[in-house]
Amino acid sequence: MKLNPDGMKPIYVQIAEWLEAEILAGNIQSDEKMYSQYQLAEMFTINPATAGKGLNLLADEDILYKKRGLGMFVVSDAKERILEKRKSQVLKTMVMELVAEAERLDVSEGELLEMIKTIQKQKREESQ
Amino acid sequence: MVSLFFLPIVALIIFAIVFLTKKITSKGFRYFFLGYTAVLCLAVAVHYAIPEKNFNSDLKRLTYSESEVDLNAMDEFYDALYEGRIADVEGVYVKSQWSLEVEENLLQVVSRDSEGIPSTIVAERKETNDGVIEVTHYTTKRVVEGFDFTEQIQPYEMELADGVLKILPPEEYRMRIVAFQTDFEISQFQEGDGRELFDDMDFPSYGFGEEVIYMKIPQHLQVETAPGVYLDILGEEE
Amino acid sequence: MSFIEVNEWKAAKKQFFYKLTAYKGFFISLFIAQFVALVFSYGGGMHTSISVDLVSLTVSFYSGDMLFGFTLIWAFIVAAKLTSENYRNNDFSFVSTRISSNLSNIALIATLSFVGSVTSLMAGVLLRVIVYFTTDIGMIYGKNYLLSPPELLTGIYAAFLYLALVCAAGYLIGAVVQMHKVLIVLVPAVLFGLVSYELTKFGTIRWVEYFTSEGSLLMFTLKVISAVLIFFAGALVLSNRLEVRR
Amino acid sequence: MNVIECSGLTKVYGSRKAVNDLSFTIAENKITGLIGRNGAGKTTLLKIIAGYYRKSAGKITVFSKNPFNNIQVAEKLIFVDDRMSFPPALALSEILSSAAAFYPHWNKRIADGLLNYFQLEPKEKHQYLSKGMASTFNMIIGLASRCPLTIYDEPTTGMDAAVRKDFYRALLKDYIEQPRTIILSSHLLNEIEDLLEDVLLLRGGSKELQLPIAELKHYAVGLSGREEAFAEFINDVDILHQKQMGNVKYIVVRNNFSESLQKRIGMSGVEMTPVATDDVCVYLTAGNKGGIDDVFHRSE
Repeated sequence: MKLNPDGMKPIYVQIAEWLEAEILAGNIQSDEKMYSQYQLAEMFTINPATAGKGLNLLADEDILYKKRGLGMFVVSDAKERILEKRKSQVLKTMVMELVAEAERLDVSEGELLEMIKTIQKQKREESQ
Repeated sequence: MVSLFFLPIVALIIFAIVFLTKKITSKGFRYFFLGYTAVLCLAVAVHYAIPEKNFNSDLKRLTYSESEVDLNAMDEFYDALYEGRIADVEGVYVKSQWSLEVEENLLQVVSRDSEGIPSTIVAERKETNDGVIEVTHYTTKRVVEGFDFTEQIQPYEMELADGVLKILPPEEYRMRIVAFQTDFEISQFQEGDGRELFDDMDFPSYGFGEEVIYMKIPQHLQVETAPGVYLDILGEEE
Repeated sequence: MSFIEVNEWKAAKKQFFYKLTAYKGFFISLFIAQFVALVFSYGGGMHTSISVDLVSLTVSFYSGDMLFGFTLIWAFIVAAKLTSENYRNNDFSFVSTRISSNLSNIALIATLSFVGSVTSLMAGVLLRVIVYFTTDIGMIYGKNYLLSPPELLTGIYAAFLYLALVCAAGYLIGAVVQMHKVLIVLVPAVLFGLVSYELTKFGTIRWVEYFTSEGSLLMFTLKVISAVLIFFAGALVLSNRLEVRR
Repeated sequence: MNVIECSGLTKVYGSRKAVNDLSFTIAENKITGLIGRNGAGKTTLLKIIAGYYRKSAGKITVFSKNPFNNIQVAEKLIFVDDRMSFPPALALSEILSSAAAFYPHWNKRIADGLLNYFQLEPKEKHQYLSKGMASTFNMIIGLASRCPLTIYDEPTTGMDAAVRKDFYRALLKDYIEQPRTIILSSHLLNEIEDLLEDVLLLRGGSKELQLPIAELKHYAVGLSGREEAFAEFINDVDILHQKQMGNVKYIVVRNNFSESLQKRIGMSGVEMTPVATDDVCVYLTAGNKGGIDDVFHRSE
């Protein structure tokens, strides 16, 4: 992964998201030790404090837990929590934007729901 | 006593040079530094290995007390000369003597062509007409800048033929010496010595010395001189 | 001196050893200057001829004056150079304060004066040895030829003091000149004016004679040391106000 | 513990105030970016910190001491810029071994390794190096000295992009190995942004802001839409930058909108976008709100 310094997201958020992706992909298993802030700092050439902030973000969301003197570890239900979080937060903001855009374009609620259903159907057919 | 005082200074200098060489981190520069100081140290060693007796003792300069007699002789020289007692003055030496026979009645005194005679010529008439000219070259010490050249100066040559007396002065005695001036940072702390090499003596700094060619001539001999040759006959001043 | 901290002495010591190698050019230029002076002294010895009656005496004089003169000029230039902006900035690339920078310069100047005095006197001896081996020994007038060890050491000692004096003067003048661009022209002009005034009015430069006419080694030492202290203190005060590395 | 504390710091040159009433602190073992335009007073400030310049007024302490001409401060810091000067007689390797004598934490392994990596000839003389090479060499000294306070003033002057990248990485790795207080000055933020923990932004010799880099991302927000649509939201906010694009106006304002207000803005058809930190700095240090465009507007 390459960090995008010009991107609109702060680096520590990008770090947190990258770590989530690592967990989702199974590269780091439950109860396994997470990268330290210094490892992350080195991997991405970023300030260790920034890396630490990314880790803390995940700790605050109970995806990581601290073992005194040993570092951060992945909680056992990390994957579920990440998925849950993305559902509740990421999807929600997306929907909000979607609704706002629909209003601007004068798309009624019914039409919008119809569009969503059509796309879901298309996707299902493609994957079959 | 003196050496005891200077020994620690010498030790300090040696120590300092060794210390500096050690502290120099650049290799090339260290060799350069060492090389230069080594040459200089060698020079000092050689310098002190030169025995003092190697130096020409003829180049010893006279001191005032050594030349007192000679200076007195200088003072008295002309008085004694014209009073006819030059031979009796202490400090006046006979450099050479000639006895010449002349048959003619007229003597011409000449030198080399177009050359004068540097010294005074004085003649004294004898009581007799024996046809013999007795010539004596009297001189005091010849000292220039304190160096005694009396011995080095060659004698005059005299040739008498057909009534012509040729007086030939010797070649100029040339000497070159090499002298060192003490560095001013040393002489500043010495008793007024060494800096002005020849300004240190009480005698005429330039040099001194008188000489005369003294002739005793037969009573009736007539004397003529060539231009540039001056001859005084005692009692016959013009 | 209580206003200098222990750490400052330590830094100065490090800087001194740094400068010893970093400014090796100073030593090399000294040796070259002395070599040139040696060649001039040997080749261009002063000759005087005296011709009296039947004697002609030619005296060739040699002396170490040019060696020491060159060394003095070198010392002045080197000391003044040390105060220039480039040299000061060199100090401040690494740990330094103005005081440690000055202290290490003074130590360097003392070392240079020491090396300059020892080598210039010894080069004078080298000149004597060269003359000895290249001249008919019968012609060498022995009186001043042999430099006795006490004479040599007195010379080294006095030369060291002279060099320290000239260095301190150069260092102070350099420090003054650094204060403002105008002074680069002004200071030499004033000095030149002073010298010519002294020469026309008194026929000598009194503040030079103050040192050169002192016949007592002890008094000379005291005079030089006090002058050197005053010069260095002045330079220290001036440079302590300077901002470095513009 | 704070390594640098200063309050009301002022440096006057003639009638110009190069540093003007500056107050800030820098905590231990952080990498701080000192950002500002040319002439913002970055170098003057850093040289006061390094003890080279005397302050005109105010108070400054570095390691709890006034830095000017202070050996105890000088021992703990190194100041690296492209005007570092070394005796011309010394070869690069000699400069390094000399530097080692001055710094108790000197890391010879890193010094030699970097010299080799950047293909600097040990026998070369410093004054014959190209600008970029000299900067690289100075940077090596700054890294290897491992001083508790390391100041880099525009360290990458003349370096090409690849070397700059290596430099930042070397700086970071060495910092991880041996954490220390580092100040990195630059007129550009984007290249060094990732390395920094804090940013100190100067403008005209004064402090514009001092923030952790993460907060700088949230510091400002860009709004675009029809002017009348967001007129109601921007009555009492600082406008940092504005630009007219056809009927659409883009303005950058300080981001102190409440969550609910943000939602209302979103609903009103005004597009809200984050602003890159680099741009934030440019806007904050710009002479006027309209940027270069203003000059042309006025002349119309």
